[in-house]
Amino acid sequence: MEKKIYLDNAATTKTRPEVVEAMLPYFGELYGNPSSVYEFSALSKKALDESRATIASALGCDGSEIYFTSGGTEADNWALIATAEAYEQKGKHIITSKIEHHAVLHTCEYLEKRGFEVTYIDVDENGIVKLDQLEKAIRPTTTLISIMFANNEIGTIQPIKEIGEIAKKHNVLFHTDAVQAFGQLEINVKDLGIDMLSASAHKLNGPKGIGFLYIRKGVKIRSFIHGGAQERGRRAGTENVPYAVGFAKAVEIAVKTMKERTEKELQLRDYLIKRILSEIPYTRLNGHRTKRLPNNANFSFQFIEGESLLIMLDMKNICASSGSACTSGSLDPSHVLLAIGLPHEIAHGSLRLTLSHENTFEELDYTVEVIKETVEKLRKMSPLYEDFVRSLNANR
Amino acid sequence: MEKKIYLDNAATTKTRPEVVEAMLPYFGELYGNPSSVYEFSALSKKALDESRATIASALGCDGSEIYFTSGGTEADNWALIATAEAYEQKGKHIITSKIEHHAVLHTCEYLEKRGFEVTYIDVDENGIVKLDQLEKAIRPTTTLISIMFANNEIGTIQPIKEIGEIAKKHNVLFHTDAVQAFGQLEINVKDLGIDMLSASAHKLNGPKGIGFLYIRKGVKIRSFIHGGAQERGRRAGTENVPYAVGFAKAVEIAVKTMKERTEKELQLRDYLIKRILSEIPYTRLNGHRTKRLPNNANFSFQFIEGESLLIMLDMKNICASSGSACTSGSLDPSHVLLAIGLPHEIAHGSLRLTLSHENTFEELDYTVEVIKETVEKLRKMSPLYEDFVRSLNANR
Amino acid sequence: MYTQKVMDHFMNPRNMGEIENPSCVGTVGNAKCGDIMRMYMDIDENGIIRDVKFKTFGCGAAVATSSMATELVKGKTIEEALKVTNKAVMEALDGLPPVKVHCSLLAEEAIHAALWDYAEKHGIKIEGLKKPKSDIHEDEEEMDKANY
Amino acid sequence: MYTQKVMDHFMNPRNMGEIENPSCVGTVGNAKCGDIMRMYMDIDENGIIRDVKFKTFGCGAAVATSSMATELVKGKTIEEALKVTNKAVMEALDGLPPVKVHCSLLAEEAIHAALWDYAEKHGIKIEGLKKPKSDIHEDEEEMDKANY
Ligand SMILES: Cc1ncc(COP(=O)(O)O)c(C=O)c1O
Ligand SMILES: Cc1ncc(COP(=O)(O)O)c(C=O)c1O
Repeated sequence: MEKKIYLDNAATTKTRPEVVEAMLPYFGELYGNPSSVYEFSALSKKALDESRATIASALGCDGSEIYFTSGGTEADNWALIATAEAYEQKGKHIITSKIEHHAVLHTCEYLEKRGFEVTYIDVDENGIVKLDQLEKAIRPTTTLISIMFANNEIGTIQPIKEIGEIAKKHNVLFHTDAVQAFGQLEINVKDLGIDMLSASAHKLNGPKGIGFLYIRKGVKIRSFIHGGAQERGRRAGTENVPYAVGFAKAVEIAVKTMKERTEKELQLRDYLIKRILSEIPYTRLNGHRTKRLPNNANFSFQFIEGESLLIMLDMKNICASSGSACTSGSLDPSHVLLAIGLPHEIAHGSLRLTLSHENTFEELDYTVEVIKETVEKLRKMSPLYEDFVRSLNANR
Repeated sequence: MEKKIYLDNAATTKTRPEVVEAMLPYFGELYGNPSSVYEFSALSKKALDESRATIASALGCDGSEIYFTSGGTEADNWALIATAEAYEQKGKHIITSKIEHHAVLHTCEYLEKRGFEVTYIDVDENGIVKLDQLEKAIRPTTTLISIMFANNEIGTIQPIKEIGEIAKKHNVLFHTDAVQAFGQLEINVKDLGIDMLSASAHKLNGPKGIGFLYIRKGVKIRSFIHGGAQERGRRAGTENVPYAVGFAKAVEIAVKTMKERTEKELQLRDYLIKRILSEIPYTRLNGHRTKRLPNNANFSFQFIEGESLLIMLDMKNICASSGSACTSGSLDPSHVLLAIGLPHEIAHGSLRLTLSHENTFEELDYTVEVIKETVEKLRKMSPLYEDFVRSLNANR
Repeated sequence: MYTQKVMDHFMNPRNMGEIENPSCVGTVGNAKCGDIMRMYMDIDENGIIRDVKFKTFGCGAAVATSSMATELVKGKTIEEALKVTNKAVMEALDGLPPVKVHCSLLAEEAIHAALWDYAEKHGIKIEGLKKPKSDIHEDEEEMDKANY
Repeated sequence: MYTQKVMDHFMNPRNMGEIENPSCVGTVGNAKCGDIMRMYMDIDENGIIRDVKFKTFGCGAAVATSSMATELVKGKTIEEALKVTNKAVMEALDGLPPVKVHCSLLAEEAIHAALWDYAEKHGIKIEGLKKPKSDIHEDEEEMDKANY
């Protein structure tokens, strides 16, 4: 089996050929700087604004509310830091959750060093933010609630509308990191009461290195990257026109195919979950059974460690992840799995499989067989499993 | 004459076909996230690190000292903000010049709002930073000197080595914005005593939306964009692998062709300057006559306003600029031209022509004729010229 | 960035030039902001603007609005000319980019300045005419201001 | 990310398993850090390690270093085994990524833990052997620490 089976679509996705196609002219012939005065540059500016409009229509907002960034991470940094700074007069308190992406959590830590206060809300065993705790955490000095739309590791989808209502009721701004949700779920920022939203193109078959921050008209945050007057004075730096065009094309296709695509993913996902849970003992599914991204499956296999599992899968041409890609290599188990209450040794044995509509049932069959064999092999090597079996026998 | 004559290479350049070629595989087949564990991703990681090494070798530094960013602006923001924060214990004073790009100046203004102090050093009539003033401005609390390598409007090249020596002597870090210089001039960061350097791909026929910050090993600044552990923990966000590869290809070609290319540009530039100055009265060249970028020419035509000149040139298919692209549309005359001592009404009448080696003498001949006619036409419309002619006649 | 009408008036300005021995002249704007407009008028004994000419130092919009303003006042009475607002100039040009709206204000002001000169020279008072400011500042969008 | 040798020892670990009635057993590491190594030894009356087996819960490097450590001590005397350092394990594996260096320390520690158990069981003192820590923490690079 030489063909690789890519089951890590939450880490990144392949850029669609149509997207590459759409970008090409803006490297070659239409290379004008959108900020220049002459007509040649107006073509770049037009492409940029049309891209903005396409993306806006996917969210039910106006093009003027979309600000391109270099990715989801920058959008998260911007939302948090600029809001904290802009509303400092009101107060220095921010609320987020324990299961946010590092782009939010490490930015919160940075703000804490600068004297801001952050409350990290707990989640339940399925990874859903505790709304009562959230509401109680709001103080007169709270300026921002930042809760992700859907989690990148366990796929749990948050009650965004309810959070939006709580935020509105208490007159606090609401930012959501929708990097994993955008393109997978329908999102209408107005209906959901979202003031700011982060997204990233490479999670939906667009290029790596472009994202956006939606900022509702009326939210008075400043720029995070200072300089020229690009992006209506809010995000400096020569605009990445080709990627903006590619991002818009990816969004256009994602919206058009969403229903069909996610239905296929759901079938694949549920098939995979069912087989793994029924065929491999001492295994749990992490995250909510139904309120989860259509393409996410996350398992913990007791007694084994995730990286060794990953490498063995890799030797069988299966690309998977044990957490968010950017934390691999670190020794701490996933903060998300700890937050849903897993003990360390179980958290260490987690595997994330994130599908695309291009995966097949055959691929999943092969994958399940490989996982079964590999888990068995690793358990045989595990002193934890040895202890467990001994204790079972002793109790008999 | 339908073919356009592009004389705005300081605003942005065309992405070279070889660069596009080099990037393509990293959209299509080699889309793995460099931070993932499996072998497929190692190909992306390898491409990223090789790109880093190529760029490093152009600067005489090590690959591990190059950190990719979303462009020159982000690199400037990073250098200034993170240095200010990291060395806050030592002091809160920064030194820069009056002719920096807005990416530096607006970042300084942001830092001033946060309680940092900034000294803006004057330049002489040619745009060269006053070294004695610079050295005198250094205080025990000074943490950073940020002076650009070469100016984007008037092309003046700064005495970087001398500034590096002053910085070192006083134990202050030295950052230089080399966005315009990199690819046009030979730069060896070690020889020049540079601690940090910003650059951007789209100024040297690479893509728009990627740059880097060189950070000398030992400079302890933190990340500016917080999140995952990418770029050795210093710049979070999924890496833009295609653009990194494209940037490296652009640098490779720029280095290889530098001598030949800039010699051609110099000839074109000097021909242009000579004709304009000798054929159009009441005209001055802005910036230093020889210590200037090989592709930069900047003129002030008395009695006329820059934007109207630009638009009329555009109607004749000539793409030019009246200052930095990102400030067009603003009403203030260029801060650079004011800093070299031009009165407002003359600063308003400036024209920047920035060449590439692909321009021809024929193009320049045509351009000079068009400028001549247009300046004449606009002067006929100008009340300032009318007053001037009256005063001439009155004094006769 | 500009409408076709603006481009037309910029590239082929109407009534550009001077009037020898004009009835009045008004100059507004300043070189610091990059816009200066001068308007010459020839007004007959019935208060009708027989001829009008302009000279402008400024951007494309500044030239176009001056040109359009001269068209709108030519042949009009002083009273009618006073009613030519910056809105009217903009509309006649099919609109201006937001950052260029001040140019139309400057054009309106140039008309007023010429008429003020006329009133002063003839020692009369023109109903509804205030002493024009020589300098019109940009009416920046609130948002933009917040960012810099 | 791993050398071929590491991959080989990970995919085909040597001496993996248990020893029935071993002379001694040592277990080091903890589940919190994600690495646990257990080493069984069969030591004869001359103090020669006749057999050695391991079980490891941990990453690829943890498995490979345990495997290599068993190879390096098998057939050696206790004194010789004590001289098997983490450096030796790493070199035998053609190196480890910086973040994985702690695994080799754990492997060294596992040898010590087994020998400590031997010493305790036999009531002897082994020259140069200190009570092993059960837990080896990561030796983070200075740079990384500075950033988070
Ligand atoms: C001197 C200088 N610094 C910084 C920048 C900003 O670079 P970028 O557009 O890549 O953000 C530019 C160009 O726009 C520049 O000319
Ligand atoms: C939930 C979430 N937020 C933020 C990010 C960061 O996005 P980017 O890699 O585009 O910076 C990611 C993915 O890496 C993510 O999954």
